Amino acid sequence: MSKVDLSIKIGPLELKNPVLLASGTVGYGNEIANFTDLSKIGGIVTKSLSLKPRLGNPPQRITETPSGMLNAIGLANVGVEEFIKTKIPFLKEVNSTLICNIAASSVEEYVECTKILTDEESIKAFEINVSCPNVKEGGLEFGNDLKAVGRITAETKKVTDKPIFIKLSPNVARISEFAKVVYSEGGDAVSAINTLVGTSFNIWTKRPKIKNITGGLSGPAIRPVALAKVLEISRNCPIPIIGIGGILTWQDAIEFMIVGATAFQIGTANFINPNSGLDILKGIEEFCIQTNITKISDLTASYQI
Amino acid sequence: MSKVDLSIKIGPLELKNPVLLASGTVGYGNEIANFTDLSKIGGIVTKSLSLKPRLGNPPQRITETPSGMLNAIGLANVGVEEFIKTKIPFLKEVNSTLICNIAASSVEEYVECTKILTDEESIKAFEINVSCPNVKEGGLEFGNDLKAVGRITAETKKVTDKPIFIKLSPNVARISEFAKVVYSEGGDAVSAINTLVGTSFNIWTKRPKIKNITGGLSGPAIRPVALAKVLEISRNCPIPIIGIGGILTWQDAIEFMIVGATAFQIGTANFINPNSGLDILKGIEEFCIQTNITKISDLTASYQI
Amino acid sequence: MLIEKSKFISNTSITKNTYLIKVFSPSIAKTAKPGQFCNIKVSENSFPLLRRPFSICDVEGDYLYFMFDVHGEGTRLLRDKNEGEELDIIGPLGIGFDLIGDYDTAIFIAGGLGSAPFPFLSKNIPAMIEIHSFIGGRSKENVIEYKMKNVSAATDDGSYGFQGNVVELFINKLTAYNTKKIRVFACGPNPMLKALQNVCNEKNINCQLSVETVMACGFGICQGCPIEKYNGDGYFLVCKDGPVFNSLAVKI
Amino acid sequence: MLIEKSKFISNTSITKNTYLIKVFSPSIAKTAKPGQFCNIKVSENSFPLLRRPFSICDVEGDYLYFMFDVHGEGTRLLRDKNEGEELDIIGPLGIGFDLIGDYDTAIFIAGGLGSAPFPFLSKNIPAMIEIHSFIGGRSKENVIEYKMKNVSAATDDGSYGFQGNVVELFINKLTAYNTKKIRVFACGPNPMLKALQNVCNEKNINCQLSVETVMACGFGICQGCPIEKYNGDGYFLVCKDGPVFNSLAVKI
Ligand SMILES: Cc1cc2nc3c(=O)[nH]c(=O)nc-3n(C[C@H](O)[C@H](O)[C@H](O)COP(=O)(O)OP(=O)(O)OC[C@H]3O[C@@H](n4cnc5c(N)ncnc54)[C@H](O)[C@@H]3O)c2cc1C
Ligand SMILES: Cc1cc2nc3c(=O)[nH]c(=O)nc-3n(C[C@H](O)[C@H](O)[C@H](O)COP(=O)(O)OP(=O)(O)OC[C@H]3O[C@@H](n4cnc5c(N)ncnc54)[C@H](O)[C@@H]3O)c2cc1C
Ligand SMILES: Cc1cc2nc3c(=O)[nH]c(=O)nc-3n(C[C@H](O)[C@H](O)[C@H](O)COP(=O)(O)O)c2cc1C
Ligand SMILES: Cc1cc2nc3c(=O)[nH]c(=O)nc-3n(C[C@H](O)[C@H](O)[C@H](O)COP(=O)(O)O)c2cc1C
Ligand code: FES
Ligand code: FES
Repeated sequence: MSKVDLSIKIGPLELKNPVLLASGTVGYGNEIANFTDLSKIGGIVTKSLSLKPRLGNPPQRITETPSGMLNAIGLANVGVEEFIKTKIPFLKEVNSTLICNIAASSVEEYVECTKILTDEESIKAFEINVSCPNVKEGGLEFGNDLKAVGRITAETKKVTDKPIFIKLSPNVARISEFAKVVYSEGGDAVSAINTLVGTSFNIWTKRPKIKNITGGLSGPAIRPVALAKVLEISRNCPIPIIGIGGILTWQDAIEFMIVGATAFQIGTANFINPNSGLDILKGIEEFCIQTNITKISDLTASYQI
Repeated sequence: MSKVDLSIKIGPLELKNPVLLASGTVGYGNEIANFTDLSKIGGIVTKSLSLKPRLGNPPQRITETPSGMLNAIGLANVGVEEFIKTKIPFLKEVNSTLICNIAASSVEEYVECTKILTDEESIKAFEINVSCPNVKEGGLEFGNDLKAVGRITAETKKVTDKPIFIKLSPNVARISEFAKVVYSEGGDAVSAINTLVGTSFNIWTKRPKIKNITGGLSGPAIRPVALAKVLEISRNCPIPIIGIGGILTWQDAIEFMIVGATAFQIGTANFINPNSGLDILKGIEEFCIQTNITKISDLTASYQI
Repeated sequence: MLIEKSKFISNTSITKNTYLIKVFSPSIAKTAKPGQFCNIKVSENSFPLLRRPFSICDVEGDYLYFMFDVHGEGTRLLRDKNEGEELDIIGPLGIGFDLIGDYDTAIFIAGGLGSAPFPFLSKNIPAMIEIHSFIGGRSKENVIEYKMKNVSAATDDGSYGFQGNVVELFINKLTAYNTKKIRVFACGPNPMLKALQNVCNEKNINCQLSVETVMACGFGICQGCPIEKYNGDGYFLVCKDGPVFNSLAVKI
Repeated sequence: MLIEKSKFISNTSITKNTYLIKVFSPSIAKTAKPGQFCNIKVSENSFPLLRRPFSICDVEGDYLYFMFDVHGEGTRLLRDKNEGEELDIIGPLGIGFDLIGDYDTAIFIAGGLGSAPFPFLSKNIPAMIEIHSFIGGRSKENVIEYKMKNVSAATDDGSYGFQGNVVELFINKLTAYNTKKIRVFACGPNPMLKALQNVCNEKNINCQLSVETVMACGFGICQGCPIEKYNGDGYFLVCKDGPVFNSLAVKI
């Protein structure tokens, strides 16, 4: 056994370690299980699920940028029903801790998805992706609307006993205001951050490289921004934070914990090294031993400012 | 003479070409003049000037990040008086087109600086940096406050006949709202974008690498974000745009023009290649010849969406 | 499908800008099938960020071969590798060519770098089946004949072989195969594949197309590589469901 | 002060992790002065983004030498350069050591890689002036004596020379210089420079300190490299006003 206590608690949810694999970067676990032992990872967050299946955006969906990438997958997913039928059994089989990410186009759909999924025993928590267009209110993102984020938190909490994490959009002026709303409406944690809005054009055709025109920027390029957002939340709101954005190495992960994260998610890095979750875990453990940290949770918000 | 008409107009201001050197990345021209011919550059934007000199932040002020850098220089500058006395004469001598960037901690200070400087014949336009703490209103940034940006535009316009460009902060939910306010208050252009808020911590000391805790992220890492902001403005507001953010090569510069920029500024790239302005100009000219573009201004907002 | 730190053995240039690299990669070599590809980490640091996908060009015992031309920064870095360096490779990935079925003649159709998967494919085509190769390129130096059999060439500028594109050449020669049971295996730029798809679907020729898209992961977790299904009902993932598709399966 | 594309000539390792590289850089070599530095683009692409500053270690005709150890990605890339490659160098930058004045003995004090600027400085100290070198390092292998004269060494672990730090060693030997007019030239980690500054300022010894800070541009346009003035009244820029400062000028 490790000399370091790697377990952490996000609100009521206890995890064996703080390493989570981020939504949209591990599908439903099947493929990445070829490369990494999912039972050893703190948890896996599913690709955003919606009530009905979605085909996603037409190609081209991704493009590389300096130290990052843009994606506009378009929330392609199998839908709640198929997820329960075919995906959950596999995740159970590989003994993975499951956090279910939900995306929707109305508050009602968020609630409906949560209600259906909460009966699935193997789901340990929900992560609500609010970076989705609010179809009823003219297509503006829920994630930019304090009231909508508050309502989604409150309404989903009503239909489940499981922890609710709200995954915040970074494309706002003050992210801590959103964290405060989540906190006051009873949310158990915030995940920060989702991708930054970005674009890139082909100079010869003058067309966007991504069919959807804009995409979400992820990868190391956004890490300084993500760290600043996590720190801002940490200094302004007592809610637990799951840090996300550009983590490639264990050093990056520790940086997130120092600025306030209780746990962290690995996204784009999975594409480059599908075993990075466990590599990072190993690095963190060695760091703790080397610096005499016996409980990894002592790192959270250990910043010296 | 070139077969390509490289001249552009930003509102009433005519420039020989669209290449500007960004505020804070060329000082007042003295040092970079060792490496590049400032008379051939479209224009140079001075380090942000305030009414009184400012010493700037204590070190460490900068740190490198993936494809980017963070800075918190703290608006170190010589102040308006010294600028007029010692810096303008040099810029005149090297025949550089001068755009004066102003930073202030109250609307009154913006107005005062503009009023004093407008008499300087060699100043061709003002760029107003609104990413500054509003000291009177509790230190929140002007740049996040629609009303404040509107007032600054209107009030500075009153005291000068020269064009006023407002340099927008990207750390807002919808930058086009800010562009609209600038437009409706009579501003002549917007410069987009200033740096993104970011941070980085030393994992061994748990202290921020930058003394100021957070800094501004610049460089290629932010280019996709900057492009998306320029495109958003271009699609929502008829005001001329000066594109900024992560330009390293002529291809990058063209991308900015395609998504809506009339001119563009080169920032961080000056640190790596102090002649990049002219290198980029050459690249663009060749691109125009190759693709049969006779007027460079035809590139502006030429996106095919 | 595994990550293998592979030793870089050698790099030979086979045309002006085309390189053939050899790496020691026994585990991938063991299970690789023709038409599959690998996703290669081209740098030791995080620039460029993403891996680069390359067809498995050939397999010899414990060694893999890849063929590429220098296109951007990633392929430049690959070209500049030195003997003995370690290359981090994920593979074998995707679904390769379908070799099983009733045919007596295999027609290879390659455009430019599309020649890459054929050396390995050649080896795996049953001995009694005849192979005919149609290879196209802009100009003579773009026609890559490396380890290809019974070659007919086409060049856009007519500098070598037939003047025109390789699909036209194939169509011209089609009658010669009237008495044969042919199966077509193709790799090359999309417009070429599309033209070929039209012919083959019309004439009921079994046709295997190896397609390219941008990729991030290469094994099905990012959903970045969709290709539309022929019936318009959603997408396949090129990395997982392809890169080789039957010409009746996808819209190019 | 200019940008010179310089040919990489050779790389020799002088201790386990310390390298000496030679580049052909005639224009910079012509005007370089001891204590100045260059800002080197270590990669051909944009990673890492910023240049890396290095002291000019030595100048021989048209050639510059730099000494460094592998610290992070930038120095690793520099180590791995091959003969004949082109290195993009800006230099000479900053203000070097002040050699002019009334002294008969030059005391060099170096800690670790702080030995870098002294080979070039040695050459430029007038012939009639004696040079005494005090060199410190954690352990024997960190004491870099390359081209240093009259060396007294100090190691933290006592594995070589005096056990303790190099400033203590210098203080111990100070009385030996009672009859001399000395000037101190120092380069090394900040704590060492600070300790030395205290002694020299107290004893009125002219002391030239070469300091290090993070840098972006290296020539005065980014304002990223401030060092506090001794009187607390604002900042100098290390790249432009330094990197060498009189010990009475700055707060370390
Ligand atoms: C399944 C598959 C097999 C391939 N096999 C080969 C092969 O055997 N030989 C060969 O030379 N090339 C092959 N390619 C194309 C090869 O991946 C690209 O040439 C390479 O990625 C270019 O990288 P770069 O950094 O040099 O170019 P850049 O243009 O700088 O790359 C920028 C980005 O675009 C992507 N990209 C650029 N061109 C292509 C392309 N044609 N297809 C997919 N992504 C691209 C890169 O992966 C990268 O993410 C294959 C592609 C796929 C999908
Ligand atoms: C004027 C001056 C002269 C120098 N001369 C020498 C020399 O002769 N030999 C030598 O080995 N080193 C010298 N250094 C330090 C050298 O610049 C760093 O070792 C080098 O930048 C490390 O780069 P890296 O990518 O390997 O390390 P990383 O740690 O990966 O670099 C990350 C960032 O931190 C900066 N950085 C890291 N260490 C230092 C440092 N000690 N000083 C300043 N910036 C740093 C880098 O420039 C880069 O921006 C000098 C520094 C300065 C300012
Ligand atoms: C290809 C891709 C698809 C993604 N899909 C989703 C998604 O469906 N739901 C979601 O909440 N976040 C999604 N994300 C965002 C990631 O979960 C993560 O927040 C973001 O990528 C930043 O982390 P990173 O820099 O480590 O990738 C996606 C990211 C990528 C790169
Ligand atoms: C070191 C540094 C100092 C800067 N100082 C200023 C400033 O004083 N005023 C201002 O408006 N912008 C300032 N900027 C922002 C740049 O002008 C520019 O908007 C930003 O860096 C994005 O462009 P880039 O990615 O090309 O650097 C500064 C940027 C850097 C890197
Ligand atoms: S490349 Fe990631 S799913 Fe195909
Ligand atoms: S490093 Fe840029 S001013 Fe000194």
